Amino acid sequence: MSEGHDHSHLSDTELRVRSLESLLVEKGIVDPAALDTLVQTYEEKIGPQNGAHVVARAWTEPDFKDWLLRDASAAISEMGYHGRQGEHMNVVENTPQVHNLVVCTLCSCYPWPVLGLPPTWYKSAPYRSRAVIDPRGVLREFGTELSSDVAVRVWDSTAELRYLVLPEQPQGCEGMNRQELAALVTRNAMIGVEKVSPPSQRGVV
Amino acid sequence: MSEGHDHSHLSDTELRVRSLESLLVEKGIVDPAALDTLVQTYEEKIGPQNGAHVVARAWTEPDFKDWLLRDASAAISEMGYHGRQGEHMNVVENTPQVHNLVVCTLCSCYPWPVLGLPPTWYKSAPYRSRAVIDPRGVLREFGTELSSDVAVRVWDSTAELRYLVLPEQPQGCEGMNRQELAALVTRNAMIGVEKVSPPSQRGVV
Amino acid sequence: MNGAHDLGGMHGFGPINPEADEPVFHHEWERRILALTLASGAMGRWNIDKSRYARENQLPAQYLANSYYQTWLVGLEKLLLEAGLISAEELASGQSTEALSEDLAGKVLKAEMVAGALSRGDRFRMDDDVAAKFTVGERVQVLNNHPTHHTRAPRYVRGHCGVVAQDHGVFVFADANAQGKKVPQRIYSVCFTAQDLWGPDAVAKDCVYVDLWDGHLEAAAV
Amino acid sequence: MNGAHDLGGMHGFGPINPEADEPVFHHEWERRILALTLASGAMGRWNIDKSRYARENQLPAQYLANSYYQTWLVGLEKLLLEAGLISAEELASGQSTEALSEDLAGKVLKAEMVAGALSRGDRFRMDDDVAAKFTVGERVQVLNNHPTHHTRAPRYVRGHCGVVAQDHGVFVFADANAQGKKVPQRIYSVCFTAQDLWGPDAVAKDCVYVDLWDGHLEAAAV
Repeated sequence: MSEGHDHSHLSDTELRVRSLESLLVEKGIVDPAALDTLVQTYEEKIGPQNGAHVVARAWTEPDFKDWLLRDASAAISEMGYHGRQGEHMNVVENTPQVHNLVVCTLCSCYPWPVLGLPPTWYKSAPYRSRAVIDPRGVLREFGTELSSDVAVRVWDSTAELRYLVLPEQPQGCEGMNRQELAALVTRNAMIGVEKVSPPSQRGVV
Repeated sequence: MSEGHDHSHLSDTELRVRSLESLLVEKGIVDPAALDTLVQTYEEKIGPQNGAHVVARAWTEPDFKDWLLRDASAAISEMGYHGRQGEHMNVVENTPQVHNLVVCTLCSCYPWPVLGLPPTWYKSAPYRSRAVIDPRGVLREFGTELSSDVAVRVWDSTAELRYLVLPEQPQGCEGMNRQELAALVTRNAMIGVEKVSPPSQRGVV
Repeated sequence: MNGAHDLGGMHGFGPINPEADEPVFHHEWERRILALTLASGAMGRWNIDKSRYARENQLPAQYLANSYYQTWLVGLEKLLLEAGLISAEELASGQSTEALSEDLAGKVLKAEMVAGALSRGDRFRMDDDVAAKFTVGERVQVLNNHPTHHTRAPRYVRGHCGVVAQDHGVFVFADANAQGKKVPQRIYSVCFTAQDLWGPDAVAKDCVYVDLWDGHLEAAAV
Repeated sequence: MNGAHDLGGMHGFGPINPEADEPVFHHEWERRILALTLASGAMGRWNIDKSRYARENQLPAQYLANSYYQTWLVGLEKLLLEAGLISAEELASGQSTEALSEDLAGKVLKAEMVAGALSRGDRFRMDDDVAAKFTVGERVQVLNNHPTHHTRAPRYVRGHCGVVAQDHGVFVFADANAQGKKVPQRIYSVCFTAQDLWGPDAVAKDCVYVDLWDGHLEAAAV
């Protein structure tokens, strides 16, 4: 379905959304200012940088990491990230033996407070269908090759628990502070489709 | 997808088929006269009247019925109905205790020599999806109510065996000849979505 | 329902093709439908499972042809109609013919309430004391049910056996919640081996964890 | 493949809506694509299972949006290209750039051969002596495999147990035939109870019979 960017050629979908918005505003069901605030919140404030801070703290504070793995909701909430679509959090840890991957096969559940809104591919039929039956093929498509002695654990978010992958800290991070470490952590690594690249490889990958 | 009947507004599909036909004719892969003969065969010669004759004969000749249920391919072939998409036939008999229903969930397998080409609904997703999980709901949609002491047997044509339902002969057929009986037998009854109506109800139903 | 949304294990959708440097939204209308959906939810006339059912209960060809936010649009229109917040005539014309009741007008999400509402979120955990039917380490089997209503037990695990990896405590049961009934049940994280789900060609050490409710499970026979 | 064609047990497609007094064809192009498909088959470059795979191996949204004969068109174009009978350029232009080999020209189905070819049909039964792995009355289980290639074991019976109702003898194994390999195997009609397939809400006395090959089955554990 093509979407016209030119307002003189609005797609059916654009017209339906405009018409619905004007109806809901006219009826007073929604407040236009609230709509703008909602959009701004997810476009500017809530995104994967939140999750990256959680990961960097876990990498640098063993007690926090223990808490995070034991009671993710409380530990993450303490950092100020909580609420809608992240009310009940679970953190799963990658190790040299275990690689975790998160999917929602039935819709597109995703931990909004720590990762923001999901990317299109996460919500797409190819990812949702393949992640559970062919996780290693999916990982290869993201350039992630696992050795055969690593076990893959796929987490299908079928309930109101939301999953965040705690990636392995890469080599070569000695002496980096939490802020610098957080800058290494990608959204894709926290979904589990990639690993965190060592700082030396940044810009190359 | 709308199909233009007016040649000045050919649909994409029509254009693709025309282009393919002209290519295959030009290359000599197909013979135009053979195409016309194929269409004519399935439009005029091979249809459910064939199956109806098989059913009417089974109703009137007990030995033929035995043969039909034991070796359907041979018995049907003997009546001159055989070949493409009916090479290996099975006939399943409706009784007061058992009602049979035929479907092909994976594509649209259908016994062409005895029933002709399948109707659109038989090839449709609603029928193919529901016949195996909700056969009684499907039957109700065709106006066929079964009492709870009747068992439903659904036959999913997953291999190269093709199924024909031998419907129950209705009441009130005393004194009718094979030709008259055949006229009672509908395509839908031989798929198993309907029963054969008594002659007194014809034109009413 | 065994709908087109139940995608786990399907083949044929092709490569994932992630977009580099993807923006949060691709079109202005996507911003609007996200915001309209979140804001309309403040009316309190539906819950998350009703929303999911409204989105998944489409003709399969349509569901698969829609983009994600197109399905949100379909879902929101349905929810508003079913809740009686708008009429079919209003939806068709885009013009209001009836004012909102005072009661509902008091629930409207205002801009200054957004931050609080989002950071509060919803609460799916329930305080009811529901005894655990299964214990961690126990082998369970997913019931082979095929309800036509909303369910959060995907088809690819039905009838399969797994091991309870974690007991998450008591939550509202999604399958009933979609029908407006608040039923407290425990959620368990159940671990299935990839070979049990997909056959001997799967990698022996790989697993899939699925969160399932009491209502989806029974003790495994073996 | 676990494709959109594997429809058994899906929900959400709506009513069947049979058409009263339906004609054999609704459009002239439907007549043409039927005839083109049957006639092109005479080249002997594919078999029925390759045809089925060519049709079912589409993007699911496309498969479900297509009408039946649109899917035949998609399938025929693919088969002709894969067999090298036409080139992509020829398909795009509709113009021949290379003549047919003499060998193939000798196989063309002529009008006077149609009646004979149709009434002869194909032969899927094989003369090989393959010992029966299962006997009538035996309880069997459908292997829980999920191949990405063509298979005639629908998803809704995989992993389920049934009883062998009939041994149909030796046929070409469809799953291998789609890959160009002629493997003789027995076909059994396997009877599954509706309750085993769909759960306790199904009617106890109802059954579904599915024709399955040796390669789809193993002896049931219990």
